Amino acid sequence: MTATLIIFFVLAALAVGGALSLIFQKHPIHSALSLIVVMVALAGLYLLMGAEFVAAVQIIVYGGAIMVLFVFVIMLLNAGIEEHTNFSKLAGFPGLLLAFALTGFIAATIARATDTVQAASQPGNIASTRDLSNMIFRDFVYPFELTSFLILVAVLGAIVLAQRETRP
Amino acid sequence: MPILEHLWIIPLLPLLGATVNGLLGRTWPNKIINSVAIGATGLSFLAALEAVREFFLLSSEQIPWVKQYFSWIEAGNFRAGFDLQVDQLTLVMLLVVTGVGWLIHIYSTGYMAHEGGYYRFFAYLNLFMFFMLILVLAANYVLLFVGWEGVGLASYLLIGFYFLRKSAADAGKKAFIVNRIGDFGFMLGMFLLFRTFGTLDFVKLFDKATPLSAEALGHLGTLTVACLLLFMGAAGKSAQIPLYVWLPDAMEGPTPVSALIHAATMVTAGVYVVARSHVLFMHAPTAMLVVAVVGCATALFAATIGLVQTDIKKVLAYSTVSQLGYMFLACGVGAFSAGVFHLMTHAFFKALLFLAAGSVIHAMGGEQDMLRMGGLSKKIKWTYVTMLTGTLAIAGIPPLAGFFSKDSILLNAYLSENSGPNVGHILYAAGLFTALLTSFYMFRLIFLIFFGKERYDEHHVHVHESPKSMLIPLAILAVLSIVGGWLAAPAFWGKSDYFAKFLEPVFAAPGGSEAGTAEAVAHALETPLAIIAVLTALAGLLAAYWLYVKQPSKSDSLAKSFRGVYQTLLHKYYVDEFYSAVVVRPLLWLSTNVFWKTVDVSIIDGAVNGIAEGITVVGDGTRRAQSGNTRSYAVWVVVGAIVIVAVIFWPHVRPVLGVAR
Amino acid sequence: MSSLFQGGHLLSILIFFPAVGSLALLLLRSDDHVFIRRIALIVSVAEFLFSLLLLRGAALTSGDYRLGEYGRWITTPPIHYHLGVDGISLFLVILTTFLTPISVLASWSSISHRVKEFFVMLLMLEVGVIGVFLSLDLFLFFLFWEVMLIPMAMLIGIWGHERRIYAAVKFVLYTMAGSILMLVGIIWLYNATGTFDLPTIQQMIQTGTLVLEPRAEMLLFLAFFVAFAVKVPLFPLHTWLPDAHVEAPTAGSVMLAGVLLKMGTYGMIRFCLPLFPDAARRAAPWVAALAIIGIIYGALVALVQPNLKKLVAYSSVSHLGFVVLGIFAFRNISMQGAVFQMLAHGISTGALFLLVGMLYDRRHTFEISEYGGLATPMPKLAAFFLVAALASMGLPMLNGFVGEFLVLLGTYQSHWQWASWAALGVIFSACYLLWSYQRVFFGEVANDKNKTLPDASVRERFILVTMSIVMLWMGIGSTYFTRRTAAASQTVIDQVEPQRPYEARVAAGVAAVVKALVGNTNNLRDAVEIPAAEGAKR
Amino acid sequence: MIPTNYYVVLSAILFGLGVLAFIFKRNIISIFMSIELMLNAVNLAFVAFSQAMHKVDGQVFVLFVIVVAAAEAAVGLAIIILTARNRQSLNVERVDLLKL
Amino acid sequence: MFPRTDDLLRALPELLWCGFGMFAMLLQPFVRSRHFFTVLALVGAVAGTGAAFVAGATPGEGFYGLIESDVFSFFFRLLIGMVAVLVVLAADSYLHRENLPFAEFYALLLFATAGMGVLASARELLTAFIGLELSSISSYILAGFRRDSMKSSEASLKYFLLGSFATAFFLYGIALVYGATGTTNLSRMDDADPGSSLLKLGLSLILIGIGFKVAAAPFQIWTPDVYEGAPTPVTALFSAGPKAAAFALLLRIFASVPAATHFWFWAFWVLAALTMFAGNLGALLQTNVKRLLAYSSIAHAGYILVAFAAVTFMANDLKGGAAPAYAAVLFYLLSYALVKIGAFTIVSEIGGWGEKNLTLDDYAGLAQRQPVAAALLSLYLLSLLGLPVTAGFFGKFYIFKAAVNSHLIWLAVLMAINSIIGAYYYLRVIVVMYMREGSAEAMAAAPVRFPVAVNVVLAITGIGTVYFGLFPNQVLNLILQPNLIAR
Repeated sequence: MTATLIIFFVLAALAVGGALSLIFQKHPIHSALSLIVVMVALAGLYLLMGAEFVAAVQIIVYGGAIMVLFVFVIMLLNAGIEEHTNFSKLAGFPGLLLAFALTGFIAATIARATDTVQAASQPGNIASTRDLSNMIFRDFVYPFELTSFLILVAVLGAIVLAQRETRP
Repeated sequence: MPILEHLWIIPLLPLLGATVNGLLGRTWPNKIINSVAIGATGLSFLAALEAVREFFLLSSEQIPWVKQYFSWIEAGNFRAGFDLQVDQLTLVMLLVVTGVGWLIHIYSTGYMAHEGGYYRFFAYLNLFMFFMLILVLAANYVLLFVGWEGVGLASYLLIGFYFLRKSAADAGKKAFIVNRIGDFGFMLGMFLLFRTFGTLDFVKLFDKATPLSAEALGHLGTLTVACLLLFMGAAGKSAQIPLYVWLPDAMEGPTPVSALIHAATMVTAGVYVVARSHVLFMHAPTAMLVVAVVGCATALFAATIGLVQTDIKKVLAYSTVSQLGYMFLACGVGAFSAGVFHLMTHAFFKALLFLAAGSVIHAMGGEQDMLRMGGLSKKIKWTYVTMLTGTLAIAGIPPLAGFFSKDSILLNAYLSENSGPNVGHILYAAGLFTALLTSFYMFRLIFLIFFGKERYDEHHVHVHESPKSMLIPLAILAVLSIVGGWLAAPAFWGKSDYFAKFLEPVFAAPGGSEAGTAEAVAHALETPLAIIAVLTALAGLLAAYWLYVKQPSKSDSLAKSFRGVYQTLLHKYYVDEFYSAVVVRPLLWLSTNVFWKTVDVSIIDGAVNGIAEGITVVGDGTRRAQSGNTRSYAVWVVVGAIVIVAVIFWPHVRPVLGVAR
Repeated sequence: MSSLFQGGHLLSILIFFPAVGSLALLLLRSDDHVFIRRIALIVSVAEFLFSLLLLRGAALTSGDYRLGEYGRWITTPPIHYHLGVDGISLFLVILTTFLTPISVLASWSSISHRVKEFFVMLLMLEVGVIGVFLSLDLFLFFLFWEVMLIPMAMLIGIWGHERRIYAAVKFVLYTMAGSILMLVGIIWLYNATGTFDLPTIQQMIQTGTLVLEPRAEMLLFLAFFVAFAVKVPLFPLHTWLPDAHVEAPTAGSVMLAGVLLKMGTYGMIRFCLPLFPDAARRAAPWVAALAIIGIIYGALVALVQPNLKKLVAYSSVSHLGFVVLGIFAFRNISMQGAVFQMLAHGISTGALFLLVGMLYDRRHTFEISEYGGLATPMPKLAAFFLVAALASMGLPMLNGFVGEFLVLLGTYQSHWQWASWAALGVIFSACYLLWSYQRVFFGEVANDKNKTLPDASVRERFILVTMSIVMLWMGIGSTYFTRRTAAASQTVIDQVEPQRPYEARVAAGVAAVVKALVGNTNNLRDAVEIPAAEGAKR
Repeated sequence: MIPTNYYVVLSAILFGLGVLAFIFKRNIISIFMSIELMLNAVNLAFVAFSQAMHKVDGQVFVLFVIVVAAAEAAVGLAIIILTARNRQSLNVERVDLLKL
Repeated sequence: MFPRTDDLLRALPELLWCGFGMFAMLLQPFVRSRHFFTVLALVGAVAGTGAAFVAGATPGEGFYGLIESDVFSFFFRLLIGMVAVLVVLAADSYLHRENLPFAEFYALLLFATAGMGVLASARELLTAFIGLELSSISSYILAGFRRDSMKSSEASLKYFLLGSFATAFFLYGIALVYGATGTTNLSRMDDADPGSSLLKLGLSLILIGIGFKVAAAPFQIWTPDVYEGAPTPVTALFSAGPKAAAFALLLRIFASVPAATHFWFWAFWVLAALTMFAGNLGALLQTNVKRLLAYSSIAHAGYILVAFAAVTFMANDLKGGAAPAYAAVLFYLLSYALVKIGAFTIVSEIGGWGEKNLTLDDYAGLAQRQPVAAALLSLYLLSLLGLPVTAGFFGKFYIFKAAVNSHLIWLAVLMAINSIIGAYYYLRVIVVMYMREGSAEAMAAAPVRFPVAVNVVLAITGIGTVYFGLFPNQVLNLILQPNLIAR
């Protein structure tokens, strides 16, 4: 059992634990925090796989920007403990059961099926950030440009929906 | 030969009369209507006479004389033409129909003078003449069927002439429907004949049928079946058991109608058809036997009912049924000419009787119940005399017409070898007994009406003799019913019977039984049988005299002592009640409650609406799934995910009927 | 094909002229009802006159299609604008064009609201029906078949009586349920043959180029047959008819009974038999059974209807049973009988519905019990009603007889049991018609409302006289029709039951008849006697 | 050396937990978070695969996904604010005006 | 490294749409006139649509194989562009009536259109995903555009939550496919091993994502709510645009990934059956016309899926069986888009301020009040019902043909049954309009005057519906050519 493996399992446990706590936390703010835990753990895993850039972005954009946004909104709406209603019959036991079934199935299939990808991964000769930039700005320039519009739309949406006063 | 070339003139004239009167007569005065109607029939009577004259100029191979005018129905190898045919049989019918018909038209002008819907009456009457003439002139079964149905229609209209009276309307309907039942058989008969011979033209068909060998007795061959089916039609039209029920009710119509349609002409159409199809019948002894038996039974049966009826027209009606039975008996025993002969004489005297009865009713101001008459003999002498003549004729008192015709029927019945001699003897006996009954109830009628004391109150009823227009036809008919039979008279002094001779080319063609065999044996039996017949008739007369003139009280006491029998006869053996209980009501009940209410509404429509309902319910269920709750929706998505994954990964959950190659 | 190009564009004109007329009606912004009615009348009469030209163009010498029009329409799949007329469709078209002006007249005064729409719908209906009768391309046929639904539904639903909406929806759904499967069938057939062209497919089947395996053929047959059976309507599928008829306005009923029902039987003749002969032969006993049930059942149910219009409706079920029986007896005689019966029923039942409608206009009820003794206040109407009733119960010399007689006669030749059962209908028809007639017209006037009813107006008399004359003519001059339907129906028979010597002889006879007709008519009789050559000549 | 399918299976588990959370949570914001969780799982898978196959594009996808997630976050939170403003509740189950 | 001009030309429509969208946004602070933005948006939409011809004129793949400019994408760009144009026209009066911001609306509309265009032309999954998101996110916003309306915001929320939920599946699917094939470029997947269960799983999850977009049961669940809540012109957009785009992506995947068809046939069989029934049965009892149309659009998604089953069944031999099946889908989408937009436009106009008059009762007696509107709506409904002389009939006919062609007789029969069920509720609307009398005040009220723009929309859709119903040849010739999709 090598060190990396131990680290992996620790991080994995952290991620899963965070996810679980996201589920079981009553207060959204706690959920948010547990989500951040997950993200950090994932960042760790990225590092473990040698994808530094992604890991960085994960921390900065996700853990930083997005989650902050979440927390901010939670505060803004000062959301309290979520009330525990059960209007949906379906979303009760059967729903959870089905979800478990799906998860189990997907996980099982993947576990059996990842033979197509190489069994082990070796760090080191992982793509450098240069290659990344090449990729983004040459091969994927089109979607990249599109994402700019996407963000534009997001901004627009935020303005349209969240602004308070309706124009004359 | 103007007329024979243009036979269509004969039926067309009455049709014209009918059309003119029917469409325009509404506003016309009676005179014009009379002249149109009588003119039309009279002319066609003259035309018929002319036809007879020309007919005698024809050479024998030109007979039967067939004219094809235009083809009426054509399909595949089937053709029904508007073809008219004349042979001896036709001529007889032609003369009877036009002649008697004409007389009755004349009579009606007097009788109906004060009725509403005068033009309607004559239009119908002419229409009837038209169809009747089509019937007798037709050269194929289909055209004959036209006349057949047509006269049915005319009788429907005329019976229902007083359509305000429910009874009249009912009677008309009944007549038509019962006839339809007969027609059902008649049509099937035609179909079978066409299937067998590939044609329905008389000449061709009979030519093909003649060489065939007769079918053994009791064996249901094609011909037998066909004959029986035809006879079913005949029985309907000619009011034989079991379809006779409509005729008595038909008396709801005006009396001249009863005389013309329900005594003289239409009801004899059945006999005519059987006589016309004799070739087929000769090949089907079984059918013959059935005809004979049914005819005989009807004769007897109707006579018994006639004994106790008190309505003057009802009595005559049952006697008509009974006499028709005679005619069928004759045909059944192969004595077609005798049958037709009786048909003719019967036409004379029965028309006479009806018209006389009409005159009586006219005199009594519409009274029909004999129990409310009596002692009229002096008040309406002419009517009395003529009616008496008719009675004597029908009772079979020589030398009146009825005697000869009935006599030859009985003779032939006695001689008939058809199915063993004793059958013939039984038929003879029954016929004889019927003769007895006949003379009894006929004289009962005479005595009740004309003898004894008046059983009506003078103040209301002013008995008066009918006008000339009514009496002259009576007189003529009286004469006819005296001399009408003499055609057959020579048979008695060894010579042959002219009437039979005249018809021989028609009937003797397929070597009919009567010509050869009868002649010889006949002379031996002729006289004794005749004497017996006369005696029976007299017996009936005396019985009636004793019961209704000597001591009238006796009749009632008799009725009382035989209450059961009397009631049964009075209610005509409860046949109508029986029919309505067994056929009519069940049918209506079935149609209403089973077919309509259950099958149609409940089952079929129920199923249709049920499906709709079901789908709606399911639809409501589907809507409920749309709970509006996002979490449930998420679960639905998951469900979908699982469905897809399952279908893709596990082949055995795939729908079975997926692909139908 | 070249023969198809003769005769100009008469058929297209026939189909689209009413459409143009209704368009004109739609566009002209006039609320003058009389004006609108006049226009509608003129259009429909003109259409009728056009249709008479068919008689000149249509040939008798052979059973194939005449006056054809053939144009490319849709390239993939190859769908053509293919029209044609033969002896069978000929008279059905004329019947349609004849009944339309009659319906226009019939609704002259009884339709008072949304007049324009009414006549537009009526004319559109005519378009659909004529299209159905004339199209020789399966796709085109189906198109018209469906198009016709909406105007009819509108006629019922807008101008009908109390439960009109229920009736209208029921009518549409019933019919669609049948026809949608036919669409699947048509496509299936296309996959098998690669064409929608009816004559082509017929040829393929006749020449054996196309052989369907029995199960598929039976399924196809059913897909078509059910669609048609609903329209006819055949026994278990008939329950839409009474509702539709009772709720429909007079004109609607006339068109429905007069023409629409015929589309079903026409479809059977045109498609079920020639396209799936074996299946048809296998199915014949069952179909016949249903038809016979329909005949008797319809009559019996009619017998006890308290509602006059329902009574007539059920009588249609009974009469159409004869038609179906005649078709599936596969005899030339019965086939011609069936065709004739279609026309006869169209006229006589149409007349009955007109009369019932006239009674309704006066008393606003169909309940027989409401009437009684009407012969006194309205003798003329009574007389006409009697004529129509007699015609419908098949009295000789009126149109009803010939059809029924031929059907039964022909059927008897091959299946005497069928004919014998069916003939019972003849008895029952007399029962229900006479009984209802008596209850409506005979007796004293019971209901005071009926005492003062006006007799037939001039307009009504005109309608009724026309109808009566036609009835009489069809009853006496039936050969005028049968001679023109002979060849066509023979063709159909040949396609169902090829190589039958007996029928062959009939064919010879027909040919002879035709020769006689084309030549001088004097030797006609000899010609006719060829098939039944036996029998003494004189 | 960690076999790739460890990572992928982990991502599957996280994804499943995300689904679970989506169904389980009532608070709209938390639900939205669970979506983010799912997206993270996706990212993990991408990275794992790309790294296993020595391909860069996987990581590029991750970047795109993150951008998209950000955009979604902006819009989503705006929508949430709007909803919260319209009806004083963040409970998704109370948002059921539209049904049937 | 600036992209080559060809690439730009091949992406021109989307770029134009986005560009005009951005333009609208920029001008929003300065221009007050509402008509200006309408015109601008119209110009943009038309320009993009016109650009489709340019793109079509330069066939081939662009941006290193990320997008493909072929007949297929040409058709879909035209279709989507047409939808955009019609919606722009239809929206004008609505926005005015509801007093909503023009610039933003049109900008979002154009962005959404661009997203759809990308979706239709993408040959690479990530690009498709971006396109999907572009259109989806704009749609989320558009759905909630009537901020003050509870329904609108709720629609927005539901659409957003479930939408991103499904997107996650889609994305995870992409990830797995990437894992299985090592690429996300469809053109490089043709040799993908059909046996790989990872690929199976990935494609299944992708199918879930797309199934959600096209509202295939049981993913249809969101549709009625969102359609009802969203502003009616937006609903018109939803029912026509994104659906078409998503279907386009599906077809694209079929054409490129032989493996996919093998997995998907049965899935489509089931989805089709479920969807048809879900839609028709759900609509059966609706009294809200807008919602009824929403359900009906589910049903029609089901019909289209039948054609998909046929496509998958025929594998992808474009010569033989599949070509008509593809054509069936394309033609149906066209006819359906026309009809749905027309219908929703009328609904939005009849609905009036605040979308008050949406129930059947409000339509009672419409035939007398506004004969033309009633007639047109009936025409659309009949087309949806699949009665002849309408494009809907021919579309349905073609789908039947495809199904029967692939021996999917039973699916065809199910479809037949469904069209009967469908007939019932379509007829109900017609019945209400023509055969019921409206309420007194409704009949008394002055008829709604339709603005010119709306009349234009109605004219285009109406004429189009009849024209394509009678003379579908041009379209068919376009979409029936063997090189429809680049492979």
